[in-house]
Amino acid sequence: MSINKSEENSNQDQNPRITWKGCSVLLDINDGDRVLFSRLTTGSKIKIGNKNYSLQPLIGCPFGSSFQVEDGKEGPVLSRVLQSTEGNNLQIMEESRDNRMLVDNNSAQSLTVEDIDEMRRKGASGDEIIKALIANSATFEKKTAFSQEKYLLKKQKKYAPRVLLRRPFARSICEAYFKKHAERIGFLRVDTLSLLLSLANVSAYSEVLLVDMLDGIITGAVAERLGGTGYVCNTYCGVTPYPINIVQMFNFSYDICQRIVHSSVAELHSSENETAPSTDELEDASNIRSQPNEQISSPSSQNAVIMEENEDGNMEIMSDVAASPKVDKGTKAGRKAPVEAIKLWKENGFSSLIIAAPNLDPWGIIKEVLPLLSYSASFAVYHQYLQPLATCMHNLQAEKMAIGLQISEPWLREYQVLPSRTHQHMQMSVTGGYILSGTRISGNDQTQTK
Amino acid sequence: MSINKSEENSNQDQNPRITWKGCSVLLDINDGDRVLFSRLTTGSKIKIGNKNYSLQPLIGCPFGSSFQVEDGKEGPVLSRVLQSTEGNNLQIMEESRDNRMLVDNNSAQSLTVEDIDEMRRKGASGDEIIKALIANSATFEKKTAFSQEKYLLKKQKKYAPRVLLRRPFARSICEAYFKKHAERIGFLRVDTLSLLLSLANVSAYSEVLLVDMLDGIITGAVAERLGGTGYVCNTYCGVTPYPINIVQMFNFSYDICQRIVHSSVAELHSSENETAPSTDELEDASNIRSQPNEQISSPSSQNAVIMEENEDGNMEIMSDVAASPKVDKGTKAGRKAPVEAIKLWKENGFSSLIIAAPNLDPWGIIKEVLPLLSYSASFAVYHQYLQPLATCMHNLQAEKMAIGLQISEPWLREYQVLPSRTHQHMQMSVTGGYILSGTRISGNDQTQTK
Amino acid sequence: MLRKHRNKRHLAASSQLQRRAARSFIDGANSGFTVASTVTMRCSPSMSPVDCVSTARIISLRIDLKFLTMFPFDSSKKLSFSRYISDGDLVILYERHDNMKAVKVSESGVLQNRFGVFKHSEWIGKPFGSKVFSNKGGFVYLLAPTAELWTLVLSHRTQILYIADISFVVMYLEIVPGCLVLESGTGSGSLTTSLARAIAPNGHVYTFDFHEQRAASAREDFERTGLSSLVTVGVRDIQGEGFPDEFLGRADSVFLDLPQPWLAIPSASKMLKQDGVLCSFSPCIEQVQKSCETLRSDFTDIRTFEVLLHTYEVREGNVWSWQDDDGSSMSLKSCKKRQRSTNEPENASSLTIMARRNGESREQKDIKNCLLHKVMVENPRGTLDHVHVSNTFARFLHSQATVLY
Amino acid sequence: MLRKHRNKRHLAASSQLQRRAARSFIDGANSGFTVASTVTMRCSPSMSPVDCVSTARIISLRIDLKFLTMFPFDSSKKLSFSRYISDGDLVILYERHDNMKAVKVSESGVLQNRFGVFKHSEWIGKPFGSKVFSNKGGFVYLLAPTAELWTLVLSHRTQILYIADISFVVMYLEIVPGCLVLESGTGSGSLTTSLARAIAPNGHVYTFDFHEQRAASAREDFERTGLSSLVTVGVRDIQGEGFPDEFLGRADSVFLDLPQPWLAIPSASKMLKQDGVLCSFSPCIEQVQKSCETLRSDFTDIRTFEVLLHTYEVREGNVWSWQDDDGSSMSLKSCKKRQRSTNEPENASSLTIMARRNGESREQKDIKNCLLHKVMVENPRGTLDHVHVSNTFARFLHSQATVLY
Repeated sequence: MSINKSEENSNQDQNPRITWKGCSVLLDINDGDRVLFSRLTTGSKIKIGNKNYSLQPLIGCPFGSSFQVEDGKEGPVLSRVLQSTEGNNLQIMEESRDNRMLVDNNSAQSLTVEDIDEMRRKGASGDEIIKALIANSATFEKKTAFSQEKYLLKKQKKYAPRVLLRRPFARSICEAYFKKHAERIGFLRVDTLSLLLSLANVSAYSEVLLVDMLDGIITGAVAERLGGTGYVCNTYCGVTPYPINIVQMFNFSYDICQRIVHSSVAELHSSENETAPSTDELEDASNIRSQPNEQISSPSSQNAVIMEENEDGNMEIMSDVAASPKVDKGTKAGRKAPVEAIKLWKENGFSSLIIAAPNLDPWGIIKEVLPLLSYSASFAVYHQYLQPLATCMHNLQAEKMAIGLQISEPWLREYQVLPSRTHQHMQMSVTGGYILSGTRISGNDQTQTK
Repeated sequence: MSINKSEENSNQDQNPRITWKGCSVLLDINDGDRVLFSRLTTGSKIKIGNKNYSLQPLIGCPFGSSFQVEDGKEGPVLSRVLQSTEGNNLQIMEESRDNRMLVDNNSAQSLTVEDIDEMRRKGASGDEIIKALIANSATFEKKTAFSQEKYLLKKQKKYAPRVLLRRPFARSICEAYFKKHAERIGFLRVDTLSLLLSLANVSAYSEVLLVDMLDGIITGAVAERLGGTGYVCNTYCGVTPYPINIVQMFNFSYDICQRIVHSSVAELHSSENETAPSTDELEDASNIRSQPNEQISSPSSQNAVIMEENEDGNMEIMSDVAASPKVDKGTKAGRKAPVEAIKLWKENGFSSLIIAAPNLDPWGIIKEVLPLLSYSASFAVYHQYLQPLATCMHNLQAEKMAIGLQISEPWLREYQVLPSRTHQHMQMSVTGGYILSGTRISGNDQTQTK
Repeated sequence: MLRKHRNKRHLAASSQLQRRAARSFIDGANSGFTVASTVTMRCSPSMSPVDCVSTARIISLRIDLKFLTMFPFDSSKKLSFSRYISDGDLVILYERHDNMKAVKVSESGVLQNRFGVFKHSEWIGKPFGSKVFSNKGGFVYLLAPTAELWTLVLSHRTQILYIADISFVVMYLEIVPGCLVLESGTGSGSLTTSLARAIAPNGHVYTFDFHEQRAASAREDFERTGLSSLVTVGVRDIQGEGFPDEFLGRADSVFLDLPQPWLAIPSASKMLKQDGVLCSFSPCIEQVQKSCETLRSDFTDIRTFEVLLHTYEVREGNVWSWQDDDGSSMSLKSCKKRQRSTNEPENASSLTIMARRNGESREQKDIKNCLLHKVMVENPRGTLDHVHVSNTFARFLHSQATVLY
Repeated sequence: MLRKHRNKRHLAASSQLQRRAARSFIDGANSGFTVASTVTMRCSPSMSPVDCVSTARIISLRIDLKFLTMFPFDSSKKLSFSRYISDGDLVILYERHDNMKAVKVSESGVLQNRFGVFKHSEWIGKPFGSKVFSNKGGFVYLLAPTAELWTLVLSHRTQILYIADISFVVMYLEIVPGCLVLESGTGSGSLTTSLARAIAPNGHVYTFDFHEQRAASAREDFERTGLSSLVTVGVRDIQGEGFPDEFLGRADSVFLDLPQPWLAIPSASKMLKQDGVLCSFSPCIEQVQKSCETLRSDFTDIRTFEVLLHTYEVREGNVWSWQDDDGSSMSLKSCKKRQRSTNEPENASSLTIMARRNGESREQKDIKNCLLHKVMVENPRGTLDHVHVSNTFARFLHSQATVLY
């Protein structure tokens, strides 16, 4: 398996479903209340409440494990919960009570803040504190199942926080960003991302051209699907590639990182009028570009720091990302595209194209980059607004550059399914954006090959 | 009660929930497969299958009644079903079977077409034929509950058609049109119509200004809400009011019809620069306008005929609408607005505004008619496309003509709720349109009154 | 549209009589209305005795024979109502779409908010819809109350969701002037206000809530909005006791918003006229399933709907061209900087008005020339808030036409 | 991306050997695969024995050692695959978005449709994506097959809905190259094709269907699309028997589309690796409720989603101005006439490109200058059709990450 194999290159016999020293993880605290990315090093810590916890106990645990806060001999530690945490042992019965009898006042709880502090000092666990709170609540038994559940959840979050160890995959990363910093990924929802990959026909050995201005979320998702085959080539207008910081959050192997490259649109077009570009020219361009290329690595680590500084308590990028042994020159994703790859792309064209540039006119981009695709190749353009895509689609039709054109708007809605309490949530977001997709065709009635 | 009172004017002690001779009804054949409007006269007939049925038995029945086809002594008749028709006495059990064992072939039914014809000739009822079909089906018992239900429904529609007598109300009329001829009402869905009425603050004694280019569906809905009070004034650019044929389908009394009037936008604006218009001028205008006014009645009856001709078997306007004793000069809705009403509107302004002109630029209309509203009056504009409303909203904001501006998109989704078979349908339509709503305000920082 | 007459404290003297009338209604009808002990009753000649229920807190308000009304329902007033603000009127102070307040105008009144101090006396005589200024030059708009504005005042932020449900319910229940409507529970009275608007001038809404306190607040609100002659609020456990027998076969429509609606459905079906419509409103599918099961015995045309409303944000935005972006990284971050520089040549972008679906119904801010991405950066938490709002809204409606033979 | 090698009938001679190999797999693994009696088996050296199941109908097709493939999964071919149409290639004939057909190119082949007669020989050597002409000058496009186009070919009109579900499932099941995926039932094989695309080049999809006939058709399709080395189709009652024991603890992801998924969940949980994901797809809420109940014992992170996709129609339209409409009634009817007259002055209307949400995913017709209402009149039945389509689509997805200790 390609992802597995790649892991094996760096970690002999590493099971990709168990964390290892230096791996990137997504920590979900209290069921999504806080989400943070981190690398598991011996020194890395997280702060929950007013205490710091070492992440050391997380190393070697399977992804999907849950941890709770405990007072160990040497201070507070994260301890793995081996029982399934669902349910909380609260028997949720069919709703029969209602809140007729319930008088809301604040005198219902006889346990004081001081009492709780005292319990903690004596080493009571979070669950014990919650049990005490229930026992000392005058209204808990009178509450409806709804209210009981709500009460328990609130107390559990406060007194017995849980940390869920998630595998950083395109799905979990996109969901985490969307939940906490949607603007950083241009409000791209996970279902929209999944559609972009499908509609652009991304598969192993694809040669994917990208305009990814969403900090690398699409680059990462495509690279994950390529599994160390093919190429994901980020292109850009001007001299500086767009940052792809999010790629660092995936546990990409060296093989996969090697497949993430960039090349300016000018470079990809350079031989448009020549039959073949001289290798020298290309090497030259490559050299010239190596400098700005070096520069991205610093802005990107700066960005990581900025992210941390901007942190609002809900999503954090651990500062040890840059210090991690994994982030060395070798495994760094986003190198300059190799000359021979560019040459082959010029000959054969790319097999897929995805554009996500929320603040730019999509037509201006697609008219430049669509000719870089091979005929019959699929493309997908994401935009937050409908109107620019409508204009873009109109132009593509008018210029007969593509067929199968379609603007689609993905919708996603989550349901709560619990006994007697099943109901739909609202759409996860009403700002899921729009996708223009289609297939590039050979120019109008021309049959000559590209 | 106002609607009741109005009915009483024409039909002494008439219960509005029971049909009377000459009343307008909506006939729903086979659960929405066909919907038709008719007036219940002694002569009116409908064709079901290849037979004509008199509507005479429907007179004096409560709205909501169901009828089935029977062979009476004097030929085929519609006979009222006194039992609730839900369920069909088929026990729908929890789904446990699946279609693993089912082999689809056409040899399952041993009853031939000739057998069925023979049964009919011998006077078998539709239900009897269906029972025979089930008894002679080799596969019925093996079918899943889903399939059994589907089979029964299909056979029932064919052999035992049902006619449901619906009260023609804004709700049922809008639903019927939307289902069968949505383009005639500009794809206005019933929930969108309901929002227009709310957002424009339509209530008894409202003075509602309308631009209704949806053949009168909005006019009718507003008049229903006014219940013989206030006014609904249709305005228009040029010399010819827009047709309001749909109003004929409501069972509006004389009182209510008197409240449905029209006046051109030029007329409503005529005194804009004068302090008060001379009564002569107005009378004059009224006289001039009486001719085109006369003309509408003929195009509108023509339209009724056209509707019938365009009939595609799914929705029909019975030709006896024009012949009905109710549709005389007196009760005809849509007369010219009385001079004194126009005068008062000029003084006080209208209290509500609704615009539904799907093929026109809404800004062009609203900039003309919004000044006819009183300050603090609510308005709502319906359009099928978002972009023209966005531009319109932008202009209203820029010119500080209104506050509380909001573009909303109504969504409606129906659910099937049946034991073990509960699921959502898709949105009733994805073309429900958009509404721009707001409140007119006094001009920028001016405090003088209109 | 706000009506106001100043026959103040006209009823003070006859309160004994009214209280007696009210009691006789309550006893005679055996309706289960619970009346607060310090109740004040009012009757106008045109009102049926059933109309006369009101509560304690009303005493502290100024009481008028003819009430302040949110919409006109007196035929003598048509086409002649004043649109000018008078002393005693209820006005809606509009700051923004999500910031409104109901205020009773009084000649000596003063309103203070973040914009400064507003004197009520300066408002009197101005038309509704006027912009009025504070001592500091800040301003608000004074609007005549409507059912929709009232809903916004009652509960901020979720209002637009309520409006979609309310409109659909009123339409689907086929409520027109003159109808008799039963409702339970009353809740905030938001739907009740719209039901009253639809049955005016000569119908009536009887609304019931189990909670005495909630019923009392609702009554107080109907006094403020002048709807007391159209709405009667009763305290009753409809799930346990059903609707009062006096409404047997008299209701045009019944609306249920109860945790266990199936318990109230048998009673509701007895109250409805032939072909009358019942609507039950439930958040959970299990409630809907049980209700539908119960409904199938007496009702036909059982349909279940979910109603949603999305709002759009309209902005005039620059769509930057990729080609003109030479040299600068057009990431979201760098665009933010770019937007700050106002010397950007206009030809580098095309200016268009764009609409984006909105999670929340916020006030539309003044149009600004801004980059598209600005819209995104401005609402970083829009999504989260939205999910929260939606939990309240995502409910089922199931509507039925009953056929009783 | 279509791969084609012409080592024809290479396997005919060794069919006896292969059949034996297949049987030994079936017996040894005790997997419950039912193999049709006239089965033909093929093995390539790189394939594990489990990969070798195929059926009777395949015999009639040309059999190649290296298969036609929908997407490349042979590492030696990267960056060097041909984009030119060859004899034996599978091409998608694109007439319109809702009218496509899969055709196998053969030198002597001829295609006849409403546009005329097309000779396959004229296609060979042209690049995929070319427009080709008939004897009458009619044309179609020849596209390389993709999972999405294949779905469109498999089932017209509902495709766009399937695409939304499929994409979401693949993403949520966290399927990447190398994964082992279990699926039941196979159905049309539409999802299977996308699963295969995601696990290629070195993973595998084991898909099971109760119906022998359906499994056989699916196998045939995977032969046509060249995916046989990535997909194995088994005939098995997963609800009754569970998944074969050989997959115990080996599956990265499990997908269930069964009438009673809760019966298959205990088995599915045994097949999954730690933190593996299960997805069950059900149309009715009762199925979802029962599944969730069953899932709660072994699974965490249980979530239920509904996925929708709306498409938009884009038109260049005239928004007529009211004022310029002097004298003619602008009802929908009269506008229709107006639209016919092409001499209409352009300045009477503003030309804009507008997008309208679409009920069906129809081919976008060429841009026309038309009145807005034309769009409306064109799809009078769009709404009805749409409701029909939706019944197929409106399903639940519930996805869970299992934690097995």
